[in-house]
Formats: sequence, C-alpha cells, structure tokens
Amino acid sequence: MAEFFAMGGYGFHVWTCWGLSGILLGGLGIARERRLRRTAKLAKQHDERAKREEPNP
Amino acid sequence: MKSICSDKVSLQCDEVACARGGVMVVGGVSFAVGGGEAMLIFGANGAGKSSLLGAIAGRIPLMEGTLNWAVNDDVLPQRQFASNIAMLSHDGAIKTGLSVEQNLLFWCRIYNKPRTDLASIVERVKISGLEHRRAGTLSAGQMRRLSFARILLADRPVWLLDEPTASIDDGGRADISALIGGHISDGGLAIVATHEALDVPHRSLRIG
Amino acid sequence: MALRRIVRAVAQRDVVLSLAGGGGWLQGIVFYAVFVAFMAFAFGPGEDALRRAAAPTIWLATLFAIQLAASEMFIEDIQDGSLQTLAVEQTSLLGYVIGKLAGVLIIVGGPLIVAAPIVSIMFAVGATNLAILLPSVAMGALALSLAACVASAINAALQGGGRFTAILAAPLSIPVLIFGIDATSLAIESSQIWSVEMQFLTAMTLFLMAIVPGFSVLALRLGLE
Amino acid sequence: MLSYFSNPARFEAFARWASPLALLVLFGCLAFGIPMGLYFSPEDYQQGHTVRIMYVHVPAAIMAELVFGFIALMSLTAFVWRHTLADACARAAAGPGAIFAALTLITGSVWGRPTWGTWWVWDARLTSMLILFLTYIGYIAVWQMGTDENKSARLARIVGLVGFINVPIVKFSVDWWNTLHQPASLLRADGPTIHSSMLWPLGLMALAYIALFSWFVLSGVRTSIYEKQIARRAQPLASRPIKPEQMAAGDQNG
Repeated sequence: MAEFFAMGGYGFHVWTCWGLSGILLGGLGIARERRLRRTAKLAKQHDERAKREEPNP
Repeated sequence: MKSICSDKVSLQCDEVACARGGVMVVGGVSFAVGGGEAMLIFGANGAGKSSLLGAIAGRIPLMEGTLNWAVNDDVLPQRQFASNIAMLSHDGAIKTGLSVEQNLLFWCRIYNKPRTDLASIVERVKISGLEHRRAGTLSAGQMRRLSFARILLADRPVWLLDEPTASIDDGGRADISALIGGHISDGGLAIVATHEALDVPHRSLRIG
Repeated sequence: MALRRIVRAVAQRDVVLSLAGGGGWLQGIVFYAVFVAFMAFAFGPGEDALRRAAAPTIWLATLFAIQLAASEMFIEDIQDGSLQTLAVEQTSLLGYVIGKLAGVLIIVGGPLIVAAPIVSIMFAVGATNLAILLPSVAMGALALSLAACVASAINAALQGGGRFTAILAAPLSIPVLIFGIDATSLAIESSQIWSVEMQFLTAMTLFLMAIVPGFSVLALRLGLE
Repeated sequence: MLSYFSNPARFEAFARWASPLALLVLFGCLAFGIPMGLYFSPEDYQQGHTVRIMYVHVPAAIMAELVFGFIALMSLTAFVWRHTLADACARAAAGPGAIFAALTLITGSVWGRPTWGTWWVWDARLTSMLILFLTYIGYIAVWQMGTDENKSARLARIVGLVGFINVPIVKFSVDWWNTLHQPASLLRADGPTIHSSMLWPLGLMALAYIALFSWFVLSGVRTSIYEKQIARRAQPLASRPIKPEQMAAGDQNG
C-alpha cells in the first residue's frame, strides 16, 4: 500500500497532478450543478408567482 | 441649395419596441412621417426618447416591430439610407481641443462639402466671430450652436435631433426653431426628441 | 473615393488634435524614452549584454508605447459623440477605423520608428548602417497597432476603460513580437532586410490587416447600441 | 440540427436524458480509467511512475485545444445564423476550457520537474498552451465584463473567432521561436511508443474528459436558459409599458 502511494519516489508529482485535476474539475462540476439547481428553483418560483398574479393570461 | 429635398423621404414605424441593456424601455410606437413634416418626441427624462431616436437612426436594434425608411416610396435598408440622415446626438460631436473652424473643417471633409460653405453656416447659427476660438472655451449654448452648424453642413433631408435646445437660452431656442422650420418648409423631415415645446408646426409623439 | 476621403479626414483630425492639445504624440515618445533608459539600467553598462538587448528593447518599448496610445483610441470619440454621429450618418465605419489606425501610426508609430536607430546606438550596436532596422520596426509598428486596434475596439464596446486591451491584444501581439525581434536582430547583426523572419512578419501583418478593420467595426457598432 | 434546439423546452428535454448519460459515461470511464491509470498500467522504463501523470495531462491538453475549437465553431454558428443557444454553448465551454488549459500547464510542469529537471521550459508546446490559456482568459473577461448579456454575447463571438484563427499562428510562431532559441535537447519526439497497456487508461481518461465536458456544456446552457427565463419574468417590473398618444392627423400647433 505504502509502495502504491510512494509511486516509486514520484508520489508527490503523481498525486499532485491527479489531485489537482480532480479538485479543479470536480469543483467546477459541483459549482455548476449547484448553480443549475439554484437557478432552476428560482425560475420555477418566478413561474409560479407569475401564474398566481395573472390567473387568466 | 435645398436640392437634396427634391426626393421625398418618409418613415413608417409599426409597433416599434427598443431595449437598453436588455431591458425594454419603449414599446408599441407606431407612426408615419414624411418630408415637410416635423415630429417632436416628448417625454420626461429617462422615458426612452434617446433610445427611440437611436432606434430610428438605426443605431439600436429593434426589439419588436418594423421601421422602414423610404426615398420616393422605395424602401431602403437602414445602412443604405444612412447617407440621408444628419444626426445631432446628445453629445455634440465636438472636439474641445480643436477650434470652431477646425471642428467644422473635419466634418466638411467627411460630408465632402466645400469649405466655402462654412462662412454662411456659421452665420446662420450665429457664432460668427468665434471661428478661431478653441471649442473648449465656448459656452454650453455656443457649443450647442456649433454642433447644430454641423447639421446644416451635412445638408441632408432627414434631421434626427436629440435635445437640440438643451442648455440653450430663449433666443437660441427661437433660432433653432426657425432653422428646423426652414428645413421642413424646404421639404425636409425632422424628428426631434425634446422635453420642451419648439415653435415649429409639428406633430407630437408622447412617450412615458 | 469616399473611403479614402474619410480615412484622410479622420487621420488628419487626430494628428492636428495631438499636436494642438494634450500632446498625444509626446506621450508615446516620452514613455518610449523612459522605458529604453530603464532597460539600459536593468541590463547594465556591459556592451555585450546591451548589444543583445537592443532588438528586444526596441520591440518591447514599441509594443508598450503603441498599446498605451491605442488602448484609448476610440474612447474619446465615443464620449464626445463623434463616433455615434459617424455610425448613424455613414454607410460604413471602415474608413473611420482605418483613419484612426493611420492616426496612431503617425502620432505614435512615427516618432518610435525614428527613435529606433538612436536606441541602437545607445545600446552599443556597432552596425554602420542603422537604417537597415527601420523596415522591420515599421512593419512591426503597423502590426502591433492593428492588434491593439481590435482589442481596443472590443474594450471600448465593453466600457472597460482600457483595462482589457492588453490581455485581448496579447495573443495577437506575441507572434508579431517573436518574428519581429528576430527580424530586427538579423538586420542589426547581418544586415539582412528581407530575411525569412521578415517575410513571416509581413505575412502576419497582412493577416492582421485582413481581419482587424472588419472586426473592429463590428465591435464598435456593438458598443454604440 | 441547431434550429431544432432553438426551442429551449426542446433543449431541456434533450438535456434531461443527455446529462445523465454523460455522467454515466464519465463515471463508467473513471471507474476503469483511474485504477488502470494509477495502478494496473505498467510504469515506463524511462519515466518510471511519472508516466501516470500522462493520463491526466494528455486528455487535458487535447481538451484545451478541442474546447477552443468548439467555442470558435459555436461563435461562427452564432455569427452566421444568429443563434443565441450557440452563444450559450460557447459561454458554457469557456470555463472548463480555461481549466483544461490550466491543468495542462500545471501537470505538464509537475511532470517536467523530475523528467527534465525543471518546472518550466519555454518549449513550443508549453508556450503556445500558455498563450491559449491567455486567450481563454480574454474570452471569459468579455463575458464577465459586459453589463448587457446580448452585447457581451456578440462581442464574445468576435473574440472566439479571432482567437481561433490566431491559435495556429501562435503555434507556428512559437515553434519557430523555440527552434531558434532553444536547442531541442530536452524533449525528444521519439519518446516512448505507447503500448496498449498505456493506451487503454489514456483512452478511457480522454473519454471521461469528453463526457465531463459535454456535461459542463449541457448544465451551463440549462443554467443560462433558466437565467433568461428569470430575467424575462423580472422585466415587466423594470420597464414601464409605454402608450404613445395616438397621433391625430390634424395635431398641428405652433
């Protein structure tokens, strides 16, 4: 196991690269997903309010 | 001199709406005007007078509706019609670092007019004697007269004027009214965005 | 022809304006002189180092001076309504953009091109005929002005106050810089004018000439909406 | 095909099955790609374990270039057919593209440290990727700066197109510059020929990146569609409906 993490002495390099890729891409992914959910919810709220305000368009 | 108005220009607007920064500011505007007429667009500050004028000038795209310029009943695309328009924008298109004469000389070259026209035009807007003053040293009213000189210099059938009497005194307003009156009696068309009445026979469009 | 008339009118007005007030032409050359002097101090008085730094210094100074001037080339015309008026009254803004470019070249580029041989003397370049580096520097000034022009037009449309001109122009300027420095170095070192590098610099300039005016007009019209 | 998606509802319906599909492909590829890349693939006889960096570096590099091509294509589409959804696609692609470019630079640099003995060389590829990254930043700045969405979109088209035409020029010029200035001793073109045991994780990771990118675009476009809906709902509050007076023909005075 330790041998796996050591990566033949290049553990720092390999794990930095994979870690950073994961963090940056994953982070952007999570940020996008959350933003999508938030705007979707907001859009729905606006929709409902508009429907309430003018029942017969 | 007014041979340019021998062609009959006209503008037809149907249900025009225009936006500023993605937000609709003026909507549902319909009218038709032609040569020999002046139309005054009245409205409070921020009512969208300038935006509507911008749309008529083809600078701001329409959000809704149609807007057709025509020469002798032939509808022309806006870009092609541009050479019939003289526009007085909110800012007067004056370089404060240049003299009155240099300012007008620049526009002489742009409009391809002989510089011999200048003397009479300067006289008509009543700023004679100031030709060699730097435009930056003029009063606000004189500046407005200078920018109006450019409209006369352009010698075009359609005048689009945005607040031509802004920061100008009563005498100036009368002078500019007279110039607009002269233009329409020569068969020209003037569309004026203004917040105060001008002493010209006109049709009015109120927005806001 | 209408286009040529407008180009001339705009360029002439800008030149008169820069001579009359504000001293626009001085701004560029003063910046240039200061930059060159600082570079000389940075490299130290050693003649070898200076000689090698001559071409890069000339080019960087030209790049920055042009970008400084060009980053605001449209802003004044937008603020005083001149551009708005031209956009409404003229069928095309092409003449205006070309005129502005010509203005920048005359006001800023001209003095810089003249100054280039003087810089080379100060940087211990021993060539007998310093005029030999002029073609490459002139070509470069044209290309860099073009790159700055389209960036400046986009920046003006964004109302960015000059902030984004540098970043928008960078990708366009880098190839110019790469070929230009080599072309000038070669001219200084081996008196080659029409080197392969110079040919590529010319090609890059032609490319920019083809795309920049059109895209600048588009960006400016957008900015006026 | 694009006109088919001009209807936001139709795009929404498409995204509803395409998004999960993209995620499925992404996680499927990662499930095999990560273990293969990190453990099961052999180490390189020259580079040792650092070769494992390649599995995140190469796909990022490919994507950084592909994404700008995508942005340019969308810009062109928007330019020619005035298609607003294409603008949204290009906008949604810019952020991921910049991250791919940044990751390419970072992972390349970390790989270069043990392999070349230096964090950074002004190698042709590194340099042109750096400039591509700058181009992304410029492109994103245009979107971020503008106050009017519509205007920003149309300016971004210009930057996307000019940037793209410029990419091959940058590449070429940097190549040229590099060969003149830098003896090509550090990088050899005849590197390790790729063995199938390395090709598999590389392919899987590349596919994962493509799936991830597709998901980024889908979710970004959906977000902007919702944002537009919200803006449209909010609009009647911001503007006043204008009723111009009917102009009577005899409305003359003065």
